[in-house]
Amino acid sequence: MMFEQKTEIIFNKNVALKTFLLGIRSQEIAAHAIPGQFVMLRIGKGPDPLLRRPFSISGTRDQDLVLILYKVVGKGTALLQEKRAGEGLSVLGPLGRGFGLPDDEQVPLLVAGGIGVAPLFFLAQTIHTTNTQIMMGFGSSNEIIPVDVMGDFKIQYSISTDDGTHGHGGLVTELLATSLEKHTWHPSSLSLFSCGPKPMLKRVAEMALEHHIPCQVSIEAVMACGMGACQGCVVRSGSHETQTYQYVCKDGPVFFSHQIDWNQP
Amino acid sequence: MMFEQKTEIIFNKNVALKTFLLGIRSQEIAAHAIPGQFVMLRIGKGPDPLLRRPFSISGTRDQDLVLILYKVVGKGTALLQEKRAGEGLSVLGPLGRGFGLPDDEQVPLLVAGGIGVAPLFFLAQTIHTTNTQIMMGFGSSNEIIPVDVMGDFKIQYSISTDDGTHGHGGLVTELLATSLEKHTWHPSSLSLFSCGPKPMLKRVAEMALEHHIPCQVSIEAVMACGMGACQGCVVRSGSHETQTYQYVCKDGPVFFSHQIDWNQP
Amino acid sequence: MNHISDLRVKIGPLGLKNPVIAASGTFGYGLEFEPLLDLNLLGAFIVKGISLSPRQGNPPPRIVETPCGMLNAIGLANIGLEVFLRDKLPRLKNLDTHVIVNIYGHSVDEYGELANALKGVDGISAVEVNISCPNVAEGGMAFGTDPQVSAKVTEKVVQNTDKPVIVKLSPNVTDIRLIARAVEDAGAHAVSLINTLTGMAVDIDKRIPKLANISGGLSGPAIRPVALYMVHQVVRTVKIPVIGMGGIMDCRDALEFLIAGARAVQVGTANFVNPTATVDIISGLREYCDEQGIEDINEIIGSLLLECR
Amino acid sequence: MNHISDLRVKIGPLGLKNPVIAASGTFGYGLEFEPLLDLNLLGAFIVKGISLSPRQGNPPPRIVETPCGMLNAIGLANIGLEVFLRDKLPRLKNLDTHVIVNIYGHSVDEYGELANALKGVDGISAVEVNISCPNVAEGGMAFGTDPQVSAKVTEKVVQNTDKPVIVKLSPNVTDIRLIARAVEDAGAHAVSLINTLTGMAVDIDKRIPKLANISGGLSGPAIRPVALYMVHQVVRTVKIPVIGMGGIMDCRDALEFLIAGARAVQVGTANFVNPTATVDIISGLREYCDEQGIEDINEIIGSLLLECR
Ligand SMILES: Cc1cc2nc3c(=O)[nH]c(=O)nc-3n(C[C@H](O)[C@H](O)[C@H](O)COP(=O)(O)OP(=O)(O)OC[C@H]3O[C@@H](n4cnc5c(N)ncnc54)[C@H](O)[C@@H]3O)c2cc1C
Ligand SMILES: Cc1cc2nc3c(=O)[nH]c(=O)nc-3n(C[C@H](O)[C@H](O)[C@H](O)COP(=O)(O)OP(=O)(O)OC[C@H]3O[C@@H](n4cnc5c(N)ncnc54)[C@H](O)[C@@H]3O)c2cc1C
Ligand SMILES: Cc1cc2nc3c(=O)[nH]c(=O)nc-3n(C[C@H](O)[C@H](O)[C@H](O)COP(=O)(O)O)c2cc1C
Ligand SMILES: Cc1cc2nc3c(=O)[nH]c(=O)nc-3n(C[C@H](O)[C@H](O)[C@H](O)COP(=O)(O)O)c2cc1C
Ligand code: FES
Ligand code: FES
Repeated sequence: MMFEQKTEIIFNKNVALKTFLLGIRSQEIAAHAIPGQFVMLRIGKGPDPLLRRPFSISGTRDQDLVLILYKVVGKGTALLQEKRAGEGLSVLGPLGRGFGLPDDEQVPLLVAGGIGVAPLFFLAQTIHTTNTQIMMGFGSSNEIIPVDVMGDFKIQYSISTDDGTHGHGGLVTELLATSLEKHTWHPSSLSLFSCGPKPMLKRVAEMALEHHIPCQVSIEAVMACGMGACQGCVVRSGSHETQTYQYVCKDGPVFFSHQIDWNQP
Repeated sequence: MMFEQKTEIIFNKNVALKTFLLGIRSQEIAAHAIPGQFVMLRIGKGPDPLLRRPFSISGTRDQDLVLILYKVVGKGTALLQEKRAGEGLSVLGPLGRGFGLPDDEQVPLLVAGGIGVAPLFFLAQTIHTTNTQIMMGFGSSNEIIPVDVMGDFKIQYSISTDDGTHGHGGLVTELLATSLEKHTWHPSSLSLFSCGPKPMLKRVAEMALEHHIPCQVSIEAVMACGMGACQGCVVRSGSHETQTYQYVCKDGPVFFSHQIDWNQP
Repeated sequence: MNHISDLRVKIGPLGLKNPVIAASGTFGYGLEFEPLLDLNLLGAFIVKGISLSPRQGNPPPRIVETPCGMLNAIGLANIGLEVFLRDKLPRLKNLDTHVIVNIYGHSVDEYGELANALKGVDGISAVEVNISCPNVAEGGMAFGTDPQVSAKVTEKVVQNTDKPVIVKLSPNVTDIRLIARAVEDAGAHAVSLINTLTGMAVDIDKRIPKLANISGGLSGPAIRPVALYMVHQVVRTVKIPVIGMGGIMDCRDALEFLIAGARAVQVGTANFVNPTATVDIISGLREYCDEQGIEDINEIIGSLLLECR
Repeated sequence: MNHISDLRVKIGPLGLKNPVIAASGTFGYGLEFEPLLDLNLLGAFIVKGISLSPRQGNPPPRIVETPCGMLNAIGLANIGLEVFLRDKLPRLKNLDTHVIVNIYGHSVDEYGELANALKGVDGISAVEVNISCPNVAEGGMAFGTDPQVSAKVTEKVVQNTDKPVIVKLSPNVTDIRLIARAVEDAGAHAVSLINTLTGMAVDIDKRIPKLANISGGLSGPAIRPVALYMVHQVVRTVKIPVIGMGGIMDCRDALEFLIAGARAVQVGTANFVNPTATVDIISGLREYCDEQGIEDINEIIGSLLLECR
């Protein structure tokens, strides 16, 4: 199911440095979305910026509210940030393949880098086990996105900051390493879910391989259509000999980490 | 003198159907502007709409407030309408040649069609004689721009509407005709000033010719630069044999009506 | 309002229920859009360009946005003729619209082979020949930049097919009229234009081209004035029908091309921005005709007045 | 910040204090901009194209906005050589920047006459030859669309002048490299590109072209990707310096062209949108160099990395 709708903006609030939580009204998308899926927003009214922009669904609420967490990085997001409650917003979604949910015996470990928390919050909201853990890395303390912006779901979390202004000083993958060392879970009971900048994902993928933990990652690509029509959003998968392209918008954005060729430029 | 400034919007209010009064803060422009001059506003933030839009200065107030009366007709003016007090707006001006002011013995007759009132309000504000008259034609009563939106200057006015919902039912040039018939002024004591749609201006120009009244008109052309650099804004002047082009932005926008070739497409 | 106006147009032997066609490479295999619109409403749609063998296409990034436009360097990625016929076509056959197959080859012979393979195949209404791809034999310049080579490709396709042949012209030429005339003389039933303009963008932070392929094809509203002028020129040069495209986003844009003389229009990049652009344009045209009291859309086509300018 | 970085570049024999030039036809005769900026800050500016006799230009409308761009059909209106030399040049002579005169003729001989008339004239640093105008003898196609004719014009100008000759190339060609190589061989000291792309717009209400001249030249951000690609191509074809332009609005846009290998850039349409665009770009380049620790802007020029793509 996918929909193209003129939705209403319910709120659009600043939750951390350059980071906003957008709430839009769409019963259809809220009803059909699964964690890891995304929407394409048409931000401009005129012909520039031309293309829609992809954003993960970071949660749903009250049956008809779709939540999007976004960071202002360029011209589309700068325009989005100026929108106010009551304005209309054209949304296409839900799109793509979401996360395969862990079964009840598994311990889900979520690893997020920065705005990469977006799809993982939705995942955490959806998983019903109480032992879900999320590790989140941010640049600095003012960039931290509080878990409770999404409502009050129960989750254990730990935070790292690059500059050490909050939590562990260093990389979020170091939090993950510590966690994997300290704990005595059997690898087969663990399941990794990650989203964030590519170097981080690459490291997570390596650790998953080392520890034989199944790992799903949500990755990004520049997109034009979001629905498999333009063939623009490829990512290299497989190793050199068996290399093929996968379409991030329809084969992904969630992939098992071993499917991705992490050495592509 | 001309300035290129980031000004602040002080107000932007709806004063009639699709018609707005914009107040922007600019001491420099307010100090140097004369009636009939215009400014070029950069309405879009990005590359589309690309070009600045020309608007007559319709008055100044309190030394540093520049007033602009505009009608929403297309994409630039639709965007302008959405701007709020406090926002910035890039302005280039004052530009062009304004009206030659009547001397104290002359009776100024101002004839406006629709949003053509804009430069004439400024003119009326500037002329210090008490016998200034303005005739204004609008499509319908809801389009009437009240003279007092500009502040309280003393002026005699009469109104026509195309559909007869207010004042004289018919064309503003009919008001002018009646006025010219009824009154016993000597033509040499009269001075006509007009702005509005081309068919109206053409008629006013004909009547001025018939009655031997000097007549200044403010005319429009599509403009790119507004300052004589692009050579885009020409209007045909003279008759067929002596035809030349005048640049509306620097030779005008105010011309004597006999300078213009009213038969051009 | 009762929609009485007739939107039907003829592209040579091909009758369309309306003049709106989804452009190749921007509409997938049609199926992608089924959840959002009724494909049967379309005048026609053109599938992604098909080659003899499947192609992976260029490495990423393949897409970059530019002012009022986008560059793409998909590299003609496609599933190949065989898989298309086996997996996609059966799902398109029962549609009540025209499916047009866009083809491209690496040599004149490959074009012939492709045409041949589609001969007699049910469910395909016409062939659109993409001659904008690099001609390896001729040092990488596109087939479509040389009138003689364009004519050769056209002839080959016409000889090998039983279907109407639309030749799609490249705008990256000095005089598009020469190419149009050449393919007309070679037997094309219609021409479509424009394909993308070649362009580039640079990442000033990394000092590399933004596209892995260095250059790409520019599409979208930015190119509309260029497209419209070429359509205007070609309409006044050839007798066969001209299908116009390039930056058409809405009904008003489509009308510019129709008035200039395009018998039909294609909608490309707009499908990404507004997935229902095609059907929105169709209903827009219908409303426009109703409002203006136009009974037959052919009254509008080529109605541009040049004298009073 | 102390601005120590060196922005000087050389266009053949011509040394510029920085690589930013105001483009012909968008900067009047320079004087129009004096109230808003200090002309002496510019690398150079190029006056409106000058012909032997004054020209009134095309009837209005001459300008129409398009998505992220504009079409102009000024029709090369200008005051003519004589009036330029008599009325304008004396007011430009004492400027501490380079004044470049853009010329165009209706025949090869006219180009020669123009060059000759500027020979030895003080206060003119170089001649830019506009070969994009219609060649009446050749049926209206522009001089600049044929390598041989382009070469002939160039040769004629070079023979008749003592000043550096910049030939300004038209983008409306199949392979701009052929023209660039031809004018290089004919003795041009530099090439500048691109001039405008030909385009058109239709008024769907009146069903007439929006420009009285029917077609016009497209400029502005919309054409930037096309311009950048042509600059990239020409830089890799000729040895003489390349001056890049087309849709440059700000410092980041200018950097794309410099990185691609343009020795200098011209700023056209941007002057209308932001009259201080040229000087804003100059200060932007200075800041960029300072931030990046670049001592000489020539380090950036042509620094595009193609291998890692
Ligand atoms: C499946 C998916 C899910 C995403 N989810 C989120 C999310 O939940 N929250 C969030 O803040 N961001 C998310 N992103 C990234 C988001 O799409 C980009 O930040 C956004 O498109 C930037 O738009 P802009 O106009 O502000 O930036 P631009 O001015 O266009 O560019 C700024 C930077 O963003 C990159 N970028 C631009 N367009 C895209 C695009 N279509 N896809 C990826 N990168 C792009 C550019 O390469 C550039 O480096 C997601 C991306 C994808 C592909
Ligand atoms: C010297 C001068 C003074 C003016 N003063 C006023 C004023 O005081 N108040 C007011 O409301 N309007 C004034 N105008 C007209 C105003 O410039 C246009 O209404 C405005 O530019 C339309 O912009 P848009 O983007 O909304 O319309 P668009 O979407 O661009 O076009 C809508 C219509 O407006 C016309 N138009 C577009 N651009 C221009 C342009 N640059 N110049 C003239 N017409 C244009 C188009 O031909 C079209 O018919 C003046 C024009 C000139 C030349
Ligand atoms: C992503 C993308 C892929 C395209 N692929 C093809 C193709 O396979 N074959 C083809 O003939 N044209 C292809 N085109 C060109 C379009 O069909 C169309 O000619 C061009 O984009 C201009 O129209 P537009 O501005 O409406 O997009 C492609 C265009 C885009 C944007
Ligand atoms: C209004 C206008 C007038 C122009 N006149 C000339 C001219 O006289 N001679 C010339 O060589 N180029 C002329 N050009 C072309 C510009 O110099 C420049 O090549 C083109 O506009 C592309 O650059 P831009 O996108 O920065 O404007 C003109 C462009 C515009 C917009
Ligand atoms: S974004 Fe178009 S195919 Fe993925
Ligand atoms: S608007 Fe540019 S010369 Fe008048």
